[in-house]
Amino acid sequence: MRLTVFAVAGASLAVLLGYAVFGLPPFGTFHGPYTDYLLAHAVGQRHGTNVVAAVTFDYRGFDTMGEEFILFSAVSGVALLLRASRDSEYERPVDAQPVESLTAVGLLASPVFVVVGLWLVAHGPVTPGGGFQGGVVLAAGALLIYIAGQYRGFRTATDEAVLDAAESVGAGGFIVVGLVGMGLGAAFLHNFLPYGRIGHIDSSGATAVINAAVGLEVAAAFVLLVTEFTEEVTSARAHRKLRDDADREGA
Amino acid sequence: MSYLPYVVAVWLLVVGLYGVVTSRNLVHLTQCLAVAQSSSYLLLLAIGFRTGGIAPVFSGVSTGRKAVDPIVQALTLTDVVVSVTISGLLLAISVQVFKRHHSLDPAAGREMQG
Amino acid sequence: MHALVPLPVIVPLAAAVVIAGFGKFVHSRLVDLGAILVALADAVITVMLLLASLGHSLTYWYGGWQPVHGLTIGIAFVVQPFGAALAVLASLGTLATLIFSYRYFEEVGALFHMLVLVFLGAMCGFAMTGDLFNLFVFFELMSVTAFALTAYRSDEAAPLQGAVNFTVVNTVAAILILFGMGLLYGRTDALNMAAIGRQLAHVGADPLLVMAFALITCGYLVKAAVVPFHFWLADAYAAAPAPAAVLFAAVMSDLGLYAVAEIYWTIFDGPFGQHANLIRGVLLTLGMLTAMLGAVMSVLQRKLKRLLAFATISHIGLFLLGIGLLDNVGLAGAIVYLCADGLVKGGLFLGAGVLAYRLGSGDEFDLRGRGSGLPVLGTTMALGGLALATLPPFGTFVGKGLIEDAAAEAGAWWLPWTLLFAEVLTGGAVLRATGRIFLGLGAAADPELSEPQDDEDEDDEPENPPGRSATLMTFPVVLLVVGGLLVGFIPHVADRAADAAVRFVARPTLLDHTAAQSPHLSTAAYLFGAGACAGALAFAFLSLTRIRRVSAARDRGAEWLRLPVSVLHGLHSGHVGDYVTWLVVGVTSVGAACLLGMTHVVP
Amino acid sequence: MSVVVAVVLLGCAALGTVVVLVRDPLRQAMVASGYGAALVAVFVVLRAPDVALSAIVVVGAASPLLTLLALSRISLDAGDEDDAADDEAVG
Repeated sequence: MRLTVFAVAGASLAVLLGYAVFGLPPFGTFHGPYTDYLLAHAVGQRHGTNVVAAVTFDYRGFDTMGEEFILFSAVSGVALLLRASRDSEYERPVDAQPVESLTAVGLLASPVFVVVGLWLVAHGPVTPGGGFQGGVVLAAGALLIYIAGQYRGFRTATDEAVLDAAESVGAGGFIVVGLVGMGLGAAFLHNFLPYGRIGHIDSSGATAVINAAVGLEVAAAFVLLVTEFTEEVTSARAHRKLRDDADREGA
Repeated sequence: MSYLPYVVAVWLLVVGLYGVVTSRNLVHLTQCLAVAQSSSYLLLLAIGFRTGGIAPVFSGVSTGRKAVDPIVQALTLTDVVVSVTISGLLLAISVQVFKRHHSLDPAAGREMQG
Repeated sequence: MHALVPLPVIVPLAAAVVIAGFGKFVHSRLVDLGAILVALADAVITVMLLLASLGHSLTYWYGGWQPVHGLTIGIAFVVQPFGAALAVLASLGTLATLIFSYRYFEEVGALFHMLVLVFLGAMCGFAMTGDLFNLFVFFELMSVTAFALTAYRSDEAAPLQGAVNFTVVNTVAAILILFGMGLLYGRTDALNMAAIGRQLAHVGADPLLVMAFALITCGYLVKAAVVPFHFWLADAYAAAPAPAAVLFAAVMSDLGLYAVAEIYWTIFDGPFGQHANLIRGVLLTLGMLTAMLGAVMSVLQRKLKRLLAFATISHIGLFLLGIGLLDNVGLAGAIVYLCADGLVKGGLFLGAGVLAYRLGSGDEFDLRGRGSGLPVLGTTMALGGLALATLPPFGTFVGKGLIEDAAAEAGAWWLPWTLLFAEVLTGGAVLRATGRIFLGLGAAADPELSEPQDDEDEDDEPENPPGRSATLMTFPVVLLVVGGLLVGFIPHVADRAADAAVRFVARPTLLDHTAAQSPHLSTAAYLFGAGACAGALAFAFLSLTRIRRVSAARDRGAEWLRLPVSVLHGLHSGHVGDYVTWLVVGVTSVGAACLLGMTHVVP
Repeated sequence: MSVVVAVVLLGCAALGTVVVLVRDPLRQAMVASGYGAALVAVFVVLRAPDVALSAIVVVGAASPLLTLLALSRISLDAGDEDDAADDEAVG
């Protein structure tokens, strides 16, 4: 029943939309004043060579602030869902035994990821990449230590309180940059720092600061996200092991 | 032919929705939803593409060069982040649903009826 | 004054960040109080913005990116009275929620406060932004926060199912909105709504614009929970903890409708202007279906929160009828009605929360007669029921009167009767529940209402821990209901709303800026208002009476309704696949109806 | 439009379809990272390096990782259910 209704409605939707997209400019021929203006003036106005970053963090920076808070809320939601039930059910997870070869690989690879992540964050205004992409890579660097099996080390490095605080500082940093602009008598998110030489990482004023804040927020958010899920798995596994042991003793 | 990218976007949207509608497993449903969402990346980027244009990054390139639209790319970046956060939330909810229901089938949620 | 514009968004977001990062290091009382203060500050700021915007709209460019030679390059907030009024509503609702939940969520610390504050910021941003993509961003921020709040009490099955349906359906809606926005952007290369409207002002309708309209409008109608996009709402609202449900019911649904009105008038009024009759037909049809279906479903519920959820849907239909007249008086009426009604419904949801908290149940029959110790709450909820039935001369009545005025103008004779039908049933359902709970009237069981569901589900709020004063919890209930009633006594509220509506309708082009004729509430409006209240009371009496003759006739009538009722219940299956299917059916129907109606569009 | 663009787009459409049609979530997660790679290819030919980078880190890595973690948590629960629930579990 549901399938039949959907087959009809979905096919009609496809036809209607197919009809509608033929009203778009043919692929490859798009042009318009907004696009032309930004391509012509963004580099001159903001001294960063990556126009996408200029749009993301400057012209339409307010959207990005909303986006950071979407991530922020979602991570809190995940934490809320998973922490609340876990804390009551299980005790802290038992450490897994590290496998030495994995440990070595993880420990060697981790700094590489951290360096690449930092590079991406720092060069966001200039070349492709930026706070979001770099932040996820940074998170991967932190998580590699986990994969290496250094669970205890990882836990101290990613204590929930520290991560929460890091996430807040990141998201808050965005707001602080915006408020400084306001404090100087201009609009919220006004770009108040001096611009550097075109093409350098310090070139586009406050954009670089916002980039760093986003990088911090995203890195913390993704580490939190993954650890919440991992914790779920390890604590359930530990719980199960304890129960199996108890069963065996009982038998 | 010059409308192919848009048609592909429409196709992905409808296929993703088909998956959502027929899914019998919440984790599967989450991934179908991501496919439907990816149709909007494709639509936006295809709209902003300009034949012969370079990426809107002018490091080492004269700013006079023809480039593709940077705005749709910024919008798509936001869209990608939204998509992954929704996936994360739905997966967390799925884990909890399984803990309570011992099933991931959306049809198991009958106590909502009425 | 301009510097205040971003603050209703920034202040709660900043507070949320502080609470999330450092809330666990301070005493929880401090977090409670801090959050309440932030909501209070937001209420003050938004009221100031509302007053300031009465004269002329305030435009604020983020990052200082003013338009260059008329080309918009940044993101703007455009504050005009309707948006500001919704932001006030959001702030007041949040304030009441936070007072209500003072010490409500001891165990989970600061996360609840953090999410509520982000939600407040998102609602204010949604109400004030003038940018199409920014609207989408705040839509998503609202959604994500609301998903988390719905799943808040994750130890039970029902909330999770509600959260799944809510998340999936709203995410599909977001995808459709984005798709529609992509189509518009491809046509205009603009994201500022006024700029898009200016570009399209003098072009005719074509399939791209029609589908963009269908996708974006239906997407926001999902948020508003208009039939057939409404299925998720009852599941989510009934499942969410009472303090969160208040925010959803009082503001979030209304914001969805507001977005539809804003997008129609700013963007599509130009190209679709000559097809206004067609658009009117589509919107009025949806509104009427929503009003009637929601009303019937609400009567059939025995769970208070579910009853109120369907009443919310029904009233959303009423507001859509006001907006769908595509006339400034109807629009003004819808906004006044929506603000007053939002406050009242918020109060009722909180009332249900108090009952669940004090008496451990949200079921009308479980609670029969057990509310006798809470006379203030009972009186307030009865008043709320009458307010839903538009008791003259209070807030809901004023708004509804304006809609009827506009309907008479447009020759829609059936519209006041639809309003009456929905108000009698929703008001009557609330009065019935109130009578049963607080006065112990009526039968102890009724097979016609939705079956008692297997053991514990959505209604068990935290078990009644002694020591929490009912006074503190009842206070926000009274605050909201009385506030909703008082909306009618704001000086010149009808005239001001009508003025604002004229500006709202003319915003993008600033053409045909006619002065608003002063709307008046006719005698017929008073009769309809009084009739609705009398009808609601009669309905409650009829459902509760134990006079043999009457109740026998009632039961015979119920017999006849059994089949349609079971069909209705069957449609609300709780299966997310069904809900998404209905969504697609709705979008396709709206798109196809508009395309076929604008025949010259089809080659 | 060049042949490269067409091929990449059609590949993307095909893989997206496969993601939906594969009903087992675990196998689906693997196909989904393949789909992620196809998306990255599309972004590259559409001259969107920023989006391509974030697609690599999100669609290619973060999403599948979260999915796998959720699935392994769920399969642990399924194991706890004494056998009977197993078939109901992930399938």
